[in-house]
Amino acid sequence: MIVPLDEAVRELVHDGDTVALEGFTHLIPVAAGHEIIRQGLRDLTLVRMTPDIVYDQLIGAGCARKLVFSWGGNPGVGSLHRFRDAVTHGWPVPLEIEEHSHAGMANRYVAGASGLPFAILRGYAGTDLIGNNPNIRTITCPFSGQELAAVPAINPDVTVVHAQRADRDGNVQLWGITGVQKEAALAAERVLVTVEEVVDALDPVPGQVVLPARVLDRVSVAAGGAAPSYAHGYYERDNEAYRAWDAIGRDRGAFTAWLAELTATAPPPAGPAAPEPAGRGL
Amino acid sequence: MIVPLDEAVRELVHDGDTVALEGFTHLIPVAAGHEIIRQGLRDLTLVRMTPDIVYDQLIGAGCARKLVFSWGGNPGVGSLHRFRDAVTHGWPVPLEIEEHSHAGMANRYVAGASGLPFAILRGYAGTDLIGNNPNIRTITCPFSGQELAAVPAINPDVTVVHAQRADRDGNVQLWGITGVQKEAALAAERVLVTVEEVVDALDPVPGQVVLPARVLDRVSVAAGGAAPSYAHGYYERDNEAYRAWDAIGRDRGAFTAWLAELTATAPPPAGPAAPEPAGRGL
Amino acid sequence: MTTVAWTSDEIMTVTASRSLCDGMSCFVGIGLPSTAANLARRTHAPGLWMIYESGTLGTVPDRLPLSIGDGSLADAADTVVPVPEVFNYWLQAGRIDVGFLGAAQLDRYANINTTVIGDYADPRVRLPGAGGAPEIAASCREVVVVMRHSRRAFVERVDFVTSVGHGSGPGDRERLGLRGAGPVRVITDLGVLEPDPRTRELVLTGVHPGVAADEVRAATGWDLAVAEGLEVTPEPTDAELSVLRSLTGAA
Amino acid sequence: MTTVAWTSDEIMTVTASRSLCDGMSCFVGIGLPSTAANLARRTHAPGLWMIYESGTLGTVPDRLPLSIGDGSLADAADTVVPVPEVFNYWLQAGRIDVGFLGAAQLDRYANINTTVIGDYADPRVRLPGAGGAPEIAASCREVVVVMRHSRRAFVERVDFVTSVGHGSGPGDRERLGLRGAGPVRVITDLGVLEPDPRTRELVLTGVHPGVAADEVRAATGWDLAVAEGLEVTPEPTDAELSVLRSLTGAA
Repeated sequence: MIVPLDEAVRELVHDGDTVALEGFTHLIPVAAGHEIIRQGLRDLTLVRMTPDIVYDQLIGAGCARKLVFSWGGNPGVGSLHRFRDAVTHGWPVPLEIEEHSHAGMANRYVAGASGLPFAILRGYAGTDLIGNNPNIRTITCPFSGQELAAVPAINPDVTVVHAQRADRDGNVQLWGITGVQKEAALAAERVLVTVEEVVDALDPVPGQVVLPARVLDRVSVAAGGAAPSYAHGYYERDNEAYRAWDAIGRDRGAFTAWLAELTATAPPPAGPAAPEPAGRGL
Repeated sequence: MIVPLDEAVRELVHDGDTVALEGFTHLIPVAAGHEIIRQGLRDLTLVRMTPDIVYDQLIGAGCARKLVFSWGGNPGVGSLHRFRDAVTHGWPVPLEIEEHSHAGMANRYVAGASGLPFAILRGYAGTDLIGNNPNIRTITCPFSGQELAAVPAINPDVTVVHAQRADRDGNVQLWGITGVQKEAALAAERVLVTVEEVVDALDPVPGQVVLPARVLDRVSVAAGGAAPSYAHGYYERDNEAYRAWDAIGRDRGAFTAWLAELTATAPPPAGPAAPEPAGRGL
Repeated sequence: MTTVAWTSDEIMTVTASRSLCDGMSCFVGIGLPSTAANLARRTHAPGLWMIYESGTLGTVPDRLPLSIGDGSLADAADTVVPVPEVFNYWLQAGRIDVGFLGAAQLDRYANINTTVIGDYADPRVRLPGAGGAPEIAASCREVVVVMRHSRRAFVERVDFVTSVGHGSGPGDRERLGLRGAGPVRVITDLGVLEPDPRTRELVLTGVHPGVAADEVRAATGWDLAVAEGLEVTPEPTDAELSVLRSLTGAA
Repeated sequence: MTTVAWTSDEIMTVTASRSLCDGMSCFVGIGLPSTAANLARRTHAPGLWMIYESGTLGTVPDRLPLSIGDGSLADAADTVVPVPEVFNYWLQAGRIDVGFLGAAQLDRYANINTTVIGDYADPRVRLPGAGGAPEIAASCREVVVVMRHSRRAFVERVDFVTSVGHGSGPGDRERLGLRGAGPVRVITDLGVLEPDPRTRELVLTGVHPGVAADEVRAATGWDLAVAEGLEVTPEPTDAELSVLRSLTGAA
């Protein structure tokens, strides 16, 4: 159950898979994303509500053939240049996109977690998203006659999330902004969770989400594995790294150098965190 | 915002209203139910997943013309005799019923809380519930062609729930088994919450649900107001009282005497609890 | 009937508990099913993962709960989730291995009635209703029913189908889109019934020690078939009985 | 233009903040809207109830968040809910008074584009996409748009309708089943535009001090109508400016 990250990625993620690395600004599974790049996976359909720089990196590294998303940007900074380059110039490989709103994506995960084939919402009406996405349809309420939007469930082959901690049985606990991680994990065929640390017991924490071990496949320790995003109670968001990514992502050469450096290095050890813990106050 | 219970019921609940007093074994708003009986409200449509003895009392007192529910019983003891008597003999007044499964009711509240006219689920297929309830229909998934059940949203005129505590602004906090109370409150036109106590600040508690004051209409202090059910961290379930209700509810005379006693007494003061607090360990 | 050191209710509960394997996830109804599940967890299935419909996942209660929402269930759970989640994210999503149900009436195709005896519009007896059972019966990988045997309870055709067992025979569950296997075993105070793999009709496959097949047939409201090679339930062990009695307080 | 003690961005943000009343619930986008909302809360609207789409309800951040999911938002919130709840239970349910949005392109009917400049299949510029905006624009009681004025941004017709403003005129929102009133005000670095109550077309109703109506018309990609009785925005007060600068770190 608890294995090194490179082993977990090798076991769970395969070329051609639909993979969701979820995280809503907080707890983004960056270390796992980097390991996917290192292992040279290809033809992935990447899913995420808010693809940010780790998705920019995966796309720039040529891992993805399709992106399913609702907002793709460098939060608080600007655009994702590797994403733009792939969409507008097909570099390094063409990137197909399927585009939703946040409400649509969130409900697609909810349907996936619920074993339903689709979800309904009040959404999309009048927008050009509809005409450009066959996965947005309308459905009529059998009671009131109202028209609503319908979107199909998302059931990724693999969902990857990052959490604060796991116990030795592989039960996982996360807290703070928990986004759509519970639904993304429950919707998936296989689930990999990276954690800051493994502890003897998961003392309850306000606002926690607990993912029981029985719905997870592998847990890997990746201390600092959400950086440059943050892990509530462990370390803070490295806003400077987000800003710094803009210059790297903007330039194919700079990106290629960044990529060469990433793939030349071994994955970080599972031991003590790379970034300094910034206080553990719950 | 924070007013005595009799005043809150007078302001929010009217004859003919659809009223949900929710609580899943835990935190049942018994004091509020008794106040509804005392005020002699009539023709209510009562909604609840698990109507238990306080609904038996409301039905026996003649407050209800209809019950919408999924499981009506005295948990761990047996049947609700006032409910049975109303359904089979129309005593004291006939009781119309609309009957669902738990999954159906839970999703009806979710739809109501979500501003959707209906909910979809895998449920009811092949059961006789369908033929006896026009509020269960089928709908076809526009993507997969699968047939699913559809049920209309529940949007009560008034939802009443009991919670552990509120702050002075009327923000409410409950924890332990939280059932479907959040959804029932968010689905309602008007919301009344009874609480064990009002505190200066709602210190976060693991597993809490917070209902912000802005979605509530009135908060009333009713210490011990969930007894004979329990309030996690305040007092335990009075299993003996559930067993004792069986004899009272079984007999019209015994029930009528119980009712006379209830309506002769003023509502309990908002001060210290009637039942002994059984430890506050969170 | 031979004199035994255990009651018919006890062997029913012990037999039911043996249906549960270590590590299974089990959606537990209150009453007999809850007693059997808690017994299993304290004997041969310490890793049994119990879910009660109040939202307590992976609970390990220190005593038998009187209701599905007792505080002891919440305190001892891996996590407590809201009721919509337990039905949508856990049950409907197909994550539960076995659903453990009771019934007021059960018919030859293991369809379950917990709604009314008699006519729905003018019932002779009004029962509590569906609760979580219709979707438990639909979505768990398999269902085990625990109930006492009588002609009133075991009927040719239930007065009301609250929860679908095998419908009216082969192919019905598939036609209805029910994804679990449905009732695989009915355990009573007399013996064990299982659906014939071909006809889906319940057949007597086991009797408890000291019970004759004819006794069971006499207590059944349809012409109950008896399996070749009828098994006799192994007696409850001392360990099973002592744990069971400590749970029920009948030591 | 006269020399002023504030920048055009500052008067835009101050004017936007004045759109928010004390006690309102506000769904806040990151960037200019977030700055304006936090300014309002620290000046005339201390009871402003801010929701960010990351699930932080009623948050009172001690500094401007860089993203919608900063830890400071969670720490300071009345409660944090999962993302599906913020969209379903709060936004879709119609509980939000005002949605505060930015835009890359906006047209004469206040339709919003944050998806692509150029053709969708072969875009000139790929933008971040929809995020929460389509449903914010649909479901909030009203919408306020904050964006800088330019002919590139204020166009006759948006290249892509990411979020519906007033569609193609009167009755469109109702036909589409959109329940909020839609954009009631567009606040720029030059002035304020509001939909004509009859035609739903955006009209210039206010200019910031020192800005002429013709300047605004020149920066607008359609033949912008000017309201009779054009207002001039009251200058930012010292208090507003000092709070704004303490927020943005430009003191």
